[in-house]
Amino acid sequence: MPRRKSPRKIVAPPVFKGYKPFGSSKVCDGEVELLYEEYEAIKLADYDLMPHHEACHLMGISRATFARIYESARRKIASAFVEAKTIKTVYGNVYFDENWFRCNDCENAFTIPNPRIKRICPVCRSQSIQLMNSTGSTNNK
Amino acid sequence: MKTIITANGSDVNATLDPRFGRCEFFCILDEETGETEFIENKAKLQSSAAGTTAAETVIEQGVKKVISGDFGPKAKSLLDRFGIQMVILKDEGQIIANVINSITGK
Amino acid sequence: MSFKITVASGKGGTGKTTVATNLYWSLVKNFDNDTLLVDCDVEEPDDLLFFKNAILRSEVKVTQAVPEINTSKCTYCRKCVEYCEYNAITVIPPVQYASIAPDLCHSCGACLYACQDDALIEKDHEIGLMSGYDVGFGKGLLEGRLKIGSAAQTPVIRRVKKEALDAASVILFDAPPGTSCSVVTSVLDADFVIMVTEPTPFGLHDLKIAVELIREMDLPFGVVINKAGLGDRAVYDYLEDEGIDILEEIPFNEEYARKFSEGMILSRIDKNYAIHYQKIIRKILEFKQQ
Amino acid sequence: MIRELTVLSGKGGTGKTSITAALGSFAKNAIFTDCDVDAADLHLLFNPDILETHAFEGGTKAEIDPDACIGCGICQDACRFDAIKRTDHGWFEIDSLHCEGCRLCERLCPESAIFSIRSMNNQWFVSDTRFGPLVHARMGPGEENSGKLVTTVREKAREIARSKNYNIIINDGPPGIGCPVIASLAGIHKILLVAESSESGYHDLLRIIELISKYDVDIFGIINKFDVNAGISERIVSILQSNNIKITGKIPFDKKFVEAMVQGKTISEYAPGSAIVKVIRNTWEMISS
Repeated sequence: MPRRKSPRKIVAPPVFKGYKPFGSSKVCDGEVELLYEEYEAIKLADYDLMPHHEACHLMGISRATFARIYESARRKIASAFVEAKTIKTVYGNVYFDENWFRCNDCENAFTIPNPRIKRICPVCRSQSIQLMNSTGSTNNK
Repeated sequence: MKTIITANGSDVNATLDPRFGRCEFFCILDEETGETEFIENKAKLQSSAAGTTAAETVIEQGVKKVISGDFGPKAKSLLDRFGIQMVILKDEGQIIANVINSITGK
Repeated sequence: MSFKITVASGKGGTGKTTVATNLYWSLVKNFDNDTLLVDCDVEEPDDLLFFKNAILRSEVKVTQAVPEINTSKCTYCRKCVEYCEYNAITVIPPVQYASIAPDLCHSCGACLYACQDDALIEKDHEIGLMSGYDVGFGKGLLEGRLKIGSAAQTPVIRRVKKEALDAASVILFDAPPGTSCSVVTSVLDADFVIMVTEPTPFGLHDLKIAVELIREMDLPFGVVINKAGLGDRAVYDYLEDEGIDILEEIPFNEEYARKFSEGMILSRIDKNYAIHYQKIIRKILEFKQQ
Repeated sequence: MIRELTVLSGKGGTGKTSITAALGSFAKNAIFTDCDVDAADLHLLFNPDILETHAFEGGTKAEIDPDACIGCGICQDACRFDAIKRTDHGWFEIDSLHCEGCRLCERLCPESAIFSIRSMNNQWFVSDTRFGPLVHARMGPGEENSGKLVTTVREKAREIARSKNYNIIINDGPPGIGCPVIASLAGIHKILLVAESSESGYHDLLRIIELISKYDVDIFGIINKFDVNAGISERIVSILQSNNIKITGKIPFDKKFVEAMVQGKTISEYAPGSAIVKVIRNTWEMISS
């Protein structure tokens, strides 16, 4: 099933797999699935105290999408706190270091999947390349 | 270094196939010698997961770079995982021979 | 053996849920208190909205068994890939990569037979939720709800139908719209099918396809024309030509539309409206006695 | 660059197809697809001249050769879909309504008595209409609506758009939140949500928003039949706003939609001067800008 969500960039994945409430009188029931991009939105906005217009730029998504992800993250965390649910972090719709680049000369797009590959355009060898911060890069041809 | 270019036909006069998973042929290019070999994409008629199967072929061929018009999310994550560089060409109607010339710098 | 009635419709938005919930009320009040309503429209389960005082009685996760590959045992022989008809398995021997995509897996079990190395273990994969509600009258509501992003409608419907089996003497199923395999799963084994349509060109076009399906399945059925008065007479001409029973016509009325929009079971408060459902029940009973 | 718009609603019957068709009057250089392959209705308003008809492979179903079956029952034990039934004669047969075509029985049968047949019930078409090309399909009754047919229809539309330089593809999306909907969203740029002022319309809207919020696309919302229930319409407005969805307009309940449909016209053709058409024109301007 082709399912093309445009990927968001994550600087670093969370260093934990989840959180569990303790001391709750009732048995912990249910869990919320916090996506990596939601973790990242909370981290950027509320931990790094970055303004939203910068945070969305960093994640390579539009302001509206950032707002949606951030809102969803806050609601999930709130519901976990209040209802004593487990928080599970799951691999959401993200990519890490294999970003898409675009060549400023020939305008072709490409990835640089590992650090040993030279940071030049594989088509015209131009060194003038830039990270594509507009997402959905592979779709918008 | 070996590179795969998705092609509409089985020789260098064919054009670039803009689809990765459902392309007609893979053109396997040896960038050092300039030699090409064309293999049929067995995934093209598959009803689902064509991108994954095509990525399988690419990985088995041991190439380091794939040139196409588009990559699906599943193919992309598989190719990423094995460190294969993806290139999306802006002009889809290009003839394979020209693509080869531009990447080999001729 | 319980008597199973399924409410279906080709087109969405014809009032299938309205008919199902009102019919449930009328069945409980006028025919048999031991009636259960089952919402099989797992993509958009809306029956619950018509029961403001519903109390959650039970909640069960619906899971599907999806195999995982234990790469320490896997010999990368690709036999499982060959057996999988749904292209859900990826194995790349030179790099020792093997994985299964849960969204493509139909849980048929073929790969388990294929594997000679005991490298596949099935794990439960959540695809939806099944909830039972007390609604204050009758046997209550059983609802299937597809997890958002999941594509496995039919296994959720199958699970819900299994739960409903013989749980009441009358079981009323609310099927999804359309004519796809999830409709087939919902309608299967029904003793009587009620098709809800509206007298518009869209309604007629989708009804024809749905009739084709129900006839192919060889099930007894009748048609309820909802929103009568809107549109044209083409639906009536078609039904007459085909010799299909019109169970009842329910007129369109803006006041009704407003009350439905609030999720109101109008039969409870409006006698004139309730009569339509009493007629439908009478016709179904006539059929049952034949 | 080709842009793609998909019109969605979650709930069925909200007026999605009527509104998609009405956009046809305003969209220039556009190509249309009907992604609601299960209950395709757009062609009823577009009155297409079918140029090409293609068969589309459906799923496979197993069949048992009664002469070769020895009644061992291996297939029945292995089948997870309860699709294999013992006949009165002690042999076995397939219940094709249950069969999902996994072919496990075929592989296990010691007598090779089981084979698979591929259904060719689905069809798809390329047509010419007064608004531009239309790619549409008809799914055979009881086929699995897995989204493959939707993907095929959309791929064909893209191919036509590329070769004939159309700059926008407008997809009439399927109802629900399942596979066909996901297939109608792949690689699109804009979504128009058609919300209906009812309790169920509101709830289905929440579910579709949850699904599409995972996509990074521009989302627009239009509220149909908003005067049927003012209270619910307000809740719809606030849920759209809190999700950063741009509201393009509100359409009152009007029998003109049905009257236009009966005549096989879009509302923009049937009542060009009406307030509804003004809302739809405004919607189109907001989406296309």
